[in-house]
Amino acid sequence: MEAVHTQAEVTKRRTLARSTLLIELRAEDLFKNGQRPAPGQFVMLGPLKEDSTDPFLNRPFSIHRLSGPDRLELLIAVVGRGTTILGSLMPGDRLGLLGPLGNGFTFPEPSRPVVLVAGGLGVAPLFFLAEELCACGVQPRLFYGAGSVDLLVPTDGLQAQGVSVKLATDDGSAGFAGFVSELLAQELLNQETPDAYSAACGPMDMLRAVTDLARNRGLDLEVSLESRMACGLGACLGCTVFLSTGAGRRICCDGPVFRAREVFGP
Amino acid sequence: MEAVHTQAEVTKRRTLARSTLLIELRAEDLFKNGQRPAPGQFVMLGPLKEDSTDPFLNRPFSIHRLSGPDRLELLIAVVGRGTTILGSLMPGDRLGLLGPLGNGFTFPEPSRPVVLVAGGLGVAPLFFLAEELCACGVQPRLFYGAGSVDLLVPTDGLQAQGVSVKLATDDGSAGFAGFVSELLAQELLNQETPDAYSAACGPMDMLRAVTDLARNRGLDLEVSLESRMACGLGACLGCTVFLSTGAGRRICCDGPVFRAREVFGP
Amino acid sequence: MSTVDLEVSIGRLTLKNPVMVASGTFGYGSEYAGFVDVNAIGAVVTKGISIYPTDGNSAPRIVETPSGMLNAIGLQNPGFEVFEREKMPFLRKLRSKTIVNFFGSTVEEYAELAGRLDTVEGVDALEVNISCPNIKRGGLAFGADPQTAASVTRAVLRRTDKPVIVKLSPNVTDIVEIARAVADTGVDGITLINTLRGMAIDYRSGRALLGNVIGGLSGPAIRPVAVRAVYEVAQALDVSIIGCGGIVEWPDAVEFLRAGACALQVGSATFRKPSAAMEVLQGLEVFLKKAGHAMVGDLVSTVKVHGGGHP
Amino acid sequence: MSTVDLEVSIGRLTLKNPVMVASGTFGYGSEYAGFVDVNAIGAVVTKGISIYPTDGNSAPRIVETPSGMLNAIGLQNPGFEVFEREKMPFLRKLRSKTIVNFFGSTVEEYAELAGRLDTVEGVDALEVNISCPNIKRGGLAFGADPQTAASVTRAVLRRTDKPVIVKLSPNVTDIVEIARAVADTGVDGITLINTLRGMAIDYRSGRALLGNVIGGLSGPAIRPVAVRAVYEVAQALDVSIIGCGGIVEWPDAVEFLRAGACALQVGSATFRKPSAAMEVLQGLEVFLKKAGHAMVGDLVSTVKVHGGGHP
Ligand SMILES: Cc1cc2nc3c(=O)[nH]c(=O)nc-3n(C[C@H](O)[C@H](O)[C@H](O)COP(=O)(O)OP(=O)(O)OC[C@H]3O[C@@H](n4cnc5c(N)ncnc54)[C@H](O)[C@@H]3O)c2cc1C
Ligand SMILES: Cc1cc2nc3c(=O)[nH]c(=O)nc-3n(C[C@H](O)[C@H](O)[C@H](O)COP(=O)(O)OP(=O)(O)OC[C@H]3O[C@@H](n4cnc5c(N)ncnc54)[C@H](O)[C@@H]3O)c2cc1C
Ligand SMILES: Cc1cc2nc3c(=O)[nH]c(=O)nc-3n(C[C@H](O)[C@H](O)[C@H](O)COP(=O)(O)O)c2cc1C
Ligand SMILES: Cc1cc2nc3c(=O)[nH]c(=O)nc-3n(C[C@H](O)[C@H](O)[C@H](O)COP(=O)(O)O)c2cc1C
Ligand code: FES
Ligand code: FES
Repeated sequence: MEAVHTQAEVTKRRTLARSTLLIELRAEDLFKNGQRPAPGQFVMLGPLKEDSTDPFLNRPFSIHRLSGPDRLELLIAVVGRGTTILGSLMPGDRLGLLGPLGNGFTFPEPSRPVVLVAGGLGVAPLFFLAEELCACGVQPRLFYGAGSVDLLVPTDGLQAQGVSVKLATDDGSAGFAGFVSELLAQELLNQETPDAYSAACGPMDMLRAVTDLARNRGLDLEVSLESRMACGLGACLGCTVFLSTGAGRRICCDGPVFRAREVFGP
Repeated sequence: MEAVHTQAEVTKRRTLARSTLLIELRAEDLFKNGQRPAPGQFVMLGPLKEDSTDPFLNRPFSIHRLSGPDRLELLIAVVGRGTTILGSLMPGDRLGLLGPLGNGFTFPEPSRPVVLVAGGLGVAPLFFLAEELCACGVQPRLFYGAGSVDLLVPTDGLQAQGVSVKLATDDGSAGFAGFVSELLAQELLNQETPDAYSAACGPMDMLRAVTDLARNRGLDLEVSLESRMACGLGACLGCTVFLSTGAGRRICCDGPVFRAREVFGP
Repeated sequence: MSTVDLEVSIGRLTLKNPVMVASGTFGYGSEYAGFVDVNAIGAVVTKGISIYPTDGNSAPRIVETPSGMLNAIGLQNPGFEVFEREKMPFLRKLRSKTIVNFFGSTVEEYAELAGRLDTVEGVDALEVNISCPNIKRGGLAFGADPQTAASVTRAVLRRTDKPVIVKLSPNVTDIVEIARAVADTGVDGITLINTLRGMAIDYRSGRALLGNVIGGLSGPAIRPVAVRAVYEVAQALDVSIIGCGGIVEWPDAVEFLRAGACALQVGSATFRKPSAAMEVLQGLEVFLKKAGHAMVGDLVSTVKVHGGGHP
Repeated sequence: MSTVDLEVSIGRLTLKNPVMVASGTFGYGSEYAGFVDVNAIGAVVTKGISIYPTDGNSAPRIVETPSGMLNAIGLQNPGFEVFEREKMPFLRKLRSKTIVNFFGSTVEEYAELAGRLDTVEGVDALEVNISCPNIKRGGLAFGADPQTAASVTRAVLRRTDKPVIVKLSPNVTDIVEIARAVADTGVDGITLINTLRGMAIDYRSGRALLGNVIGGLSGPAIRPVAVRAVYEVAQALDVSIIGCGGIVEWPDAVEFLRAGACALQVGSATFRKPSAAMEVLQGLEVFLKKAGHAMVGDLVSTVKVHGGGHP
């Protein structure tokens, strides 16, 4: 859909995990003419303070869920100054929103098995993708890892819709003890899923590990990347990363979703 | 008294006139060891935003009243970015306070008649002076001018303590129609007050006009000056103004109160 | 309220109003077309182009700083041919003028590209970037020395009949000296300023926050430096100045006009608010009307300098 | 947590810790004595002094800018004699070292004042200001040219046995060139940076917001420029660098150390918070301890430069 620049209103705010907030925004303009954002797309929020130029830039966040005919939810980890300001927003507050931006995941045909792999806040866009898949009758499997149990966002809602969830924590405080890529390796050993579609989002090291796995198992993998952004829509060339081929790609509009092998090499 | 750098808590906030707020702060440290600020002294407030360097500098405000054993009141005109931020403070909010700063008015002997002249927000420190004088049995006369009636801060409290108040507005919407210096000229024509002490605070043009009057009528006049400040305590030399003699004076610590003739010439 | 004539002239170039978007902050125009009325502004200045495609610097390329940002894009661009084929069609359709920002790594490259741009229909003026701090060869080197700056400019002027604007760097000891050398070539205008050379480090990891280590500082943080540069050059020389650097809201635009600029570029502010330039224009128009000015020029170089300081 | 040795050396000058307050932002020390523990920091750098009293510029002298401020104090000071008589007694009693910042309007004046300061008990080092943008004669002119900068420095070194630090201006095309000329004289250290030349105008009235029209920009806005200057000089030369410009909190101090500074000056931040320098010191000490560093030097020049950018 065409992106818009609009004022959104905070309609809900809840802590879902340690330093991790769910923020619901009402932004009718994103849904006008029956359009709706696609899983994997993101929005830019800001200016963070209307009456101050510090912090200066807006901040990108994946669309976490659509929660109503005019509403979207974001999952925000409070990691720095910008997210601290966003974390202090209260219902009724308004802020600028630019979106939906980026390409989103290639929505797989309903017949294919789907494996989703999330590391930390990388789970944000995968909720949206999982819910859309469920709505089409696909029941994806989600492998979801985080540092420890208190950093995991609840997944019961997803499970109720038919998503099978396997958890991993670095410290073993919940689910598999270790990296989510290790959990995935273990699981894929036991099951052959040659024509599965897979989507991963999380830290670069995790994406690299998952890509290695996908390469060995013949998984069709897409990864969602992050980088610092200024404009969010292809104008500043600030978010460019170089693919394995040496070609430069703007994460904000050529991505954020890329074929894993394009990024990390065949 | 010795100045302190402390955290103050907003305990009250009320609109007193158009774009003019009364803010009460609890700041025990200003009153420790039985000390108390003197009329004419001021405080620096800030940082205005703890999590942002824009706006960068703190802002000076006269002490308007002492409203309790650990409290002071400020009268704040919302004129720009800093005062807009201060104007949005709510009871319970905390902010940095440096003070009391500056020299204050020369407190006149109780036997002398006292004439106070305020233009606009210049009334802020004169409330404090008037109340202290009343407490010593002196009943000062206050001449108080503003652009129009909706910019005048209520003076009934002062009148109840025995201050006689004469108002002036530029547009004639309350009291004398014209400048407060004109009102003063009219009043002083009819009354001889050769040994009166007088204190004035307001825009530079008003202070100049009042000084001219005082010169002609032999009034002993002190004026409180303003200038942009950074440190507020004599270190940066940013607030220096040059007196009629050519000598430079720091408003923050050599003032803000000066003998009128020093400033404007004998 | 009276009506205001917003038209301004920069040498031979006439714009319907003085507000442009700065090079590198608005892509090639089409990127922002969905969000804002690009046709409202006086001109779009394109991202800088070179003869051949340039990859630009490695990531990260941007980082936020207090009231500003650093960028080290490294002049990534698709090269002249792709630019002409893929970017010009959109720009030609605009009712705003198109100013093409460009650079080279030798005087001959500058001249060569100027010659090619001269023939491109729809290009209303050229902006010569001799001030980008993000590339090793060329770039800043050309803008740091008066003789070199003048010879690049002369080489460009010889190859094109289109109006030529030269964009200067603030990273010099004496900007008036450079501006004078450039103005003496008969150039149509001078854009002041490009970014300041800066750098940031992640205190925790020690990593330089830009792939290129050093980048260009932009945003409101640099506005005082930009206003000063405009003022100094306007006081010293008789040349049309385009003010640029930290304009976020319309009062900032008035500040630049009063300092001596006759037109303006809004840069990084667009990243905060896509409509920044359009809002600056609207605010400026209302201000001019309310103040009873008949034209933009009424504000240009109207800064008042204090006398004395005695009360 | 291990213990940390905070002591640092700048040539022949040894400080108990690397945090100082910058010249002009802390008066002569006594102004802030009531609010903060001045004895905690490594050194107080005084407001710049000259041989004879100087009135300074007309008002207004300061104005706020985005994440910073402009000042045009004009080096107001009571002159050497009053300084020695009235300001030194307080400074002598401090357990922090005293560095006297000074300037002249001719090379001979610099030398003369250095000679007088040489005999003053309690003055631990001299900081030569060849970089102030706010005075007409002298000041910046001396810091803008390598030869002049070197000759001022040599003249000062000849007249004093105390450690000498030279403070440089960022308003130059190539700061490494100036720093090299100064370092080659055998100076003890270099302070980077003084303020950037800037200006602001009240958009409504058109009045220049500084009596002197042009002033010096300081505060977090200029930090990226200061870090870059420190990095460039540290990469090129083997000289002790004191980092200064926009340090507000302790992570900023770590950034400067990693860029190549071995000591720090906190300037305008003190206006926001009188205890800024002391808090920077505390935060730095905790950071060093937590990171397991034994001494400040472990952080100096530890910036890591990216390779590639390919994932
Ligand atoms: C396409 C995209 C989608 C994203 N989706 C989400 C999401 O759904 N939920 C979420 O919590 N975060 C998401 N992020 C990351 C989020 O944008 C950053 O965490 C946020 O901008 C940090 O802002 P800050 O001011 O709090 O941090 P800062 O104080 O600026 O920095 C704190 C840390 O965050 C990192 N960071 C800063 N800016 C970015 C950025 N633009 N991209 C990545 N890392 C950054 C810094 O390197 C630093 O380590 C996404 C980023 C991108 C590019
Ligand atoms: C000793 C002293 C006592 C003061 N007492 C009071 C008081 O009791 N009540 C009150 O409302 N105001 C008082 N002021 C003025 C007050 O400090 C300014 O109005 C305030 O700092 C403006 O901040 P701002 O960010 O809202 O305005 P800005 O956006 O910074 O500027 C708005 C306007 O205020 C003026 N201004 C800005 N800073 C100052 C300053 N430091 N001094 C004077 N004018 C300034 C500007 O010139 C401009 O016209 C006092 C000033 C001084 C020096
Ligand atoms: C991301 C980015 C890219 C830029 N690219 C160019 C460029 O290609 N050519 C150029 O002359 N200036 C370029 N600039 C400089 C801007 O045009 C402008 O001079 C500078 O950012 C100062 O203005 P501002 O503070 O309003 O952003 C770029 C600036 C930014 C932030
Ligand atoms: C009000 C003020 C006065 C200053 N006076 C001097 C001075 O006398 N001598 C000098 O070398 N630097 C002077 N400076 C520059 C500071 O020492 C420092 O180099 C500059 O402000 C950058 O640091 P900051 O960003 O931390 O303030 C002054 C700065 C300010 C803000
Ligand atoms: S963020 Fe500007 S091009 Fe991607
Ligand atoms: S405000 Fe710093 S000396 Fe007065």
